[in-house]
Amino acid sequence: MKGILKSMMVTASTFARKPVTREYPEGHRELPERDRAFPLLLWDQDIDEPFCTGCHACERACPVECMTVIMKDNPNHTSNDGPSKRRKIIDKFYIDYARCMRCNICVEVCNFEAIAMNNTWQGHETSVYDRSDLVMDLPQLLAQSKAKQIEEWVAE
Amino acid sequence: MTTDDGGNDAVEEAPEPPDTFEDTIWPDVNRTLTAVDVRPERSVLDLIVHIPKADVVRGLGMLKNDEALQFNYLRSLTAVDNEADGVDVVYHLYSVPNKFNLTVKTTLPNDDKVLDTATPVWQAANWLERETAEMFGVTFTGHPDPRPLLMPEDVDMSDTHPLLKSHPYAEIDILQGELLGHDRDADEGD
Amino acid sequence: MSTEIFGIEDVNVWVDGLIRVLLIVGFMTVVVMGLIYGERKILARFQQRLGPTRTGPIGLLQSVADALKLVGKEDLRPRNADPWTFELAPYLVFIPVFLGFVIVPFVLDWQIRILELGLLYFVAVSGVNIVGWIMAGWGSDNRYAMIGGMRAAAQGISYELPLVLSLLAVAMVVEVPAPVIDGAASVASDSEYVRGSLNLNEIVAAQHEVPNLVWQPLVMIVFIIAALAELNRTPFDIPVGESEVVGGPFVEYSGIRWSMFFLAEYAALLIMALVFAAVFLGGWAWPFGIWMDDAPPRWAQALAVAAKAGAFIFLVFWIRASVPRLRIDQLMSFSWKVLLPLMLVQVLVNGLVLVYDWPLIILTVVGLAGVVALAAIVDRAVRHPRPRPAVAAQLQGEAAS
Amino acid sequence: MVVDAPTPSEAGDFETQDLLINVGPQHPSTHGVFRMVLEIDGEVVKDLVPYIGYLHRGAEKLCENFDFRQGIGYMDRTEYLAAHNAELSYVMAVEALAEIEVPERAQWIRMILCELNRISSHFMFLGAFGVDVGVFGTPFIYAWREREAVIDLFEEISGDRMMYAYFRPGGLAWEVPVNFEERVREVLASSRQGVKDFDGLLTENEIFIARTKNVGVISAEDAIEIGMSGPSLRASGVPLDLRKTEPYMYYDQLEFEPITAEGGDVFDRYLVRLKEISQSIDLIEQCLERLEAGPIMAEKMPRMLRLPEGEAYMRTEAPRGEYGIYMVSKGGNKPHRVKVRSACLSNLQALKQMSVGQYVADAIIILGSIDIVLSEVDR
Repeated sequence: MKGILKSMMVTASTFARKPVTREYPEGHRELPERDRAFPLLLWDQDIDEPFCTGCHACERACPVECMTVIMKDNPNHTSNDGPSKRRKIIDKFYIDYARCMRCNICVEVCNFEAIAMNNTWQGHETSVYDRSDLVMDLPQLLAQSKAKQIEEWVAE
Repeated sequence: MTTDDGGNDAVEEAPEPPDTFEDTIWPDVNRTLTAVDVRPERSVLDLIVHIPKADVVRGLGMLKNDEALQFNYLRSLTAVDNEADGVDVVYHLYSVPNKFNLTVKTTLPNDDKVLDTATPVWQAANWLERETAEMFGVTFTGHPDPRPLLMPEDVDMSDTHPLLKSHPYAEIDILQGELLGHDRDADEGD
Repeated sequence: MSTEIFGIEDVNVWVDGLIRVLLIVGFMTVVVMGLIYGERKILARFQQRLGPTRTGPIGLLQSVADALKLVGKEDLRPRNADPWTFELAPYLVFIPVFLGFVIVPFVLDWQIRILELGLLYFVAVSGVNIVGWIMAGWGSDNRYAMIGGMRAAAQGISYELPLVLSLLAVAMVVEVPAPVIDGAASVASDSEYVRGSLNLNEIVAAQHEVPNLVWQPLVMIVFIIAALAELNRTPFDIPVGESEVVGGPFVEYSGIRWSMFFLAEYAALLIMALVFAAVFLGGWAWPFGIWMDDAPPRWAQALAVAAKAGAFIFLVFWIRASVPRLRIDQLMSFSWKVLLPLMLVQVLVNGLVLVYDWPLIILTVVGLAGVVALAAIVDRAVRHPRPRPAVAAQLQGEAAS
Repeated sequence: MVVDAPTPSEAGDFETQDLLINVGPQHPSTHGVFRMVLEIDGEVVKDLVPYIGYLHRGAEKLCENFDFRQGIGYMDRTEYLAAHNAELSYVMAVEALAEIEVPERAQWIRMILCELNRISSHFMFLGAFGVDVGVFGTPFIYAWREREAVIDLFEEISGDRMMYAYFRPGGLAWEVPVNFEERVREVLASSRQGVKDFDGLLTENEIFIARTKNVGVISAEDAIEIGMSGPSLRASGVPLDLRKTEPYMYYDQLEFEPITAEGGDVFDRYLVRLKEISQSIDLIEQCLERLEAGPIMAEKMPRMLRLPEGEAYMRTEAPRGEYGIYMVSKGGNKPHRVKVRSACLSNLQALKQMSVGQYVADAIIILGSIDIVLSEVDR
């Protein structure tokens, strides 16, 4: 009987404590800067074009083959009287978020710091009704960075 | 290398021409496996002993019951597909009282992947052998419960041995975007 | 024929009956919904959670939402289920619980019917729902359900005995005025007393000064234990044990039928709490000498009953949050080998008190000794666990070889 | 009550038959997609046939196609409740084969993270086990509370809550945050409170003791024979803790003794795990004292790691027992074969022996007491 009473005292003590519930949809916990949701592409605000040159490094390193990259000649390149030093630039970029396993390898292999893991809640809340809607195309991948909604964290 | 095996196991050192394995437990193992044709080999962590397939279970029993060794714990049992060189069945043994480690290997030719079961020696071999059998197509004769372990029960997959090198990876279609396909093989080995 | 309700004379008996039944059904449904909400909130706090917060302010409408969802669900019946047993079972669980409300004294002079044999009636009808449990378990054609139903039957029958004996122990020594007036018992103190009554109202009235829990501590504890078992509440939720038989007899039920089981479960909890308040805590009487000289006003009576029943219900929730589930063999042996002998001794002592007219303080002493004995027995059983049955050892030997 | 079933001749025309019940793969207490078929006589289990493989994803085959960095992410998924420990075996196998010297700071941080992961995993066990025994939700929420604190810390360090992918051959992926030590100490303080709560809630509870003592007993000899490891083995009295018997990283510099119990029953398995949480808290504090600034990655790591030919069976003490990686390399940037030695698979083999002859309710808590993670069993 003593042990049962002791158990009941423990539950009584938690009764008096503050609940630990986080009321999720209303209150978002502040995410740490290193938080990894899904990868997205970064926008070079100085030149107004993506950082990504479509070099396929991330595509090759991806363990689950969730990326598709196609490059093109950069119309903004200095040879075309543009401001950019990038000879090639990304044309099409698809990431299948449904297949991505968020391993961060694409970020690590990127030579141009053009890809980063989304560390905002927007990156986590990606529910859709159709699985194919999770295949993100280039504008979608760039949107957050273009709108300066993200402060990316990339390990040095 | 950060592991220290109490000085009992193989330690890396410069190979001297006739390796006597004096610093390992090989002398004890060799003494125990008197009537068995064995060959030692060093690996990074543990001593490897190669035993021919006909003697392997007998040898394992000797290793377990020997007073000085007492390999009473079967850590792991698996196989390695060496393609043309057949399939290696690998036993990782451990001696709880003596803290010895030993790897026992036996090679099965590709056309005769049959081996005696080690379940009489250690019960632990039961499920591990079932897994090895279905994954590599090795038949363990005398196994008390030769059903598949991880493979589906409702489909006959007795000819499918996924961990053999001849078994293909699942082909994943590159579905992203507008069903774009392109040559990835060129990227291999970068 | 005519009768009187709420001071209105000459009401047709049928109208009167209808009013009372509707009142009780309405009251019960509302209270049960509140109970479900309360349980979720209270359990949540015991577990440092918030509980329901989404529907309505602080989740107050959660039970309403649940009820609407359950009513709207499809009423499924497994193809192999026995149609009659399967579909009748909820009623057999549901109706006896409602019948129990007939005798509950909510306030001094109002209840559905004052029965001279109220307690007997209560234990009689509350035993019927075991049939419903077995029917649900058998009719579902599900093995979990069947195991659950069997467990429920075994448990219900075993714990009926301690429950009945505990109520009997109280009823046999309770002091009631000798001339029993029809209706509410008089609170007058100058009439002669006799001992023994099954009339709940008289039992409550007899506790005007000292509640029975003072005289009968062991009986009260045994009643709580047996009530938990009868209600299938932790630690005796073996028939419905989520982690073992995934809901027991209810596993195949859905929608409205399932909600009937649910409703019955909470209604049973409510009625058990009201009976507990009436039998052990003095019902509508106020403690510590408040309103000692005359009966408290009606609102105060209702408040007292609600508080006392609420305390019991809170205790049940608290226990649910704190203790694990017993095993079926431990449950059975606890009832038959511990509770039943203890209660028989208690009834014997009560009988002696009754026959020789000893002072009631003897009961308190014996009861406290019984509580100590109960704790000691439990402690000893824990320190010296029973060896496993021979059959089990043999089976294990076979498995090992 | 165990009553011998009447034989057909005694019972007239009736025959008795044992009841088969199918527990799982969808059952609240099978901790994932595990299935067992119980043959019961009344409430007594007469036979038990386990079925696994519902979560088999071919991790070993996939690893043969991954380079050594890609494989790490997959190791997380074989053991999702203690992913740091799973990664550890993998990267240590690679390091052993490639003969990479890992910097000191990286080792200490690895040890801290692995012990923290042990804490979170054991809390998870306590919660799930408490629910199996029948406390309605309370232990689960307590466990979740403490695990959440640990996981939040992991998220601050590695960026992910479960699939960390933080260890790399040669060290760590990146440096820990600046307030690392302070945060670890905060988490430890909270875990201490959690241990206290569990201790009060369950350890002395008479019903809990009645349910778990002398249930699912396995002797030390049988446990070794079956190949059990980890807390389940130590509960039978075998002090086999790889951190002590074959110290890896810097465990030989720490002061601790493997926690064992004598009975080998469900209660002991619970108690060993509860004590191991306290032990891990103590170990982490020792690690924090020895943690110094320094590099976190081995020098001269190539961009694409290639291993020489060879093989290594690297084993570490994960929360559930010995998590081993047997890696065979034939040169090149991909392993020839990766075998995951799962502690849960070996421990689960003992389930039948422990459960037969017990009651149905006992079989459930015995399964809970082994603390299986089905993703590790099936891989």
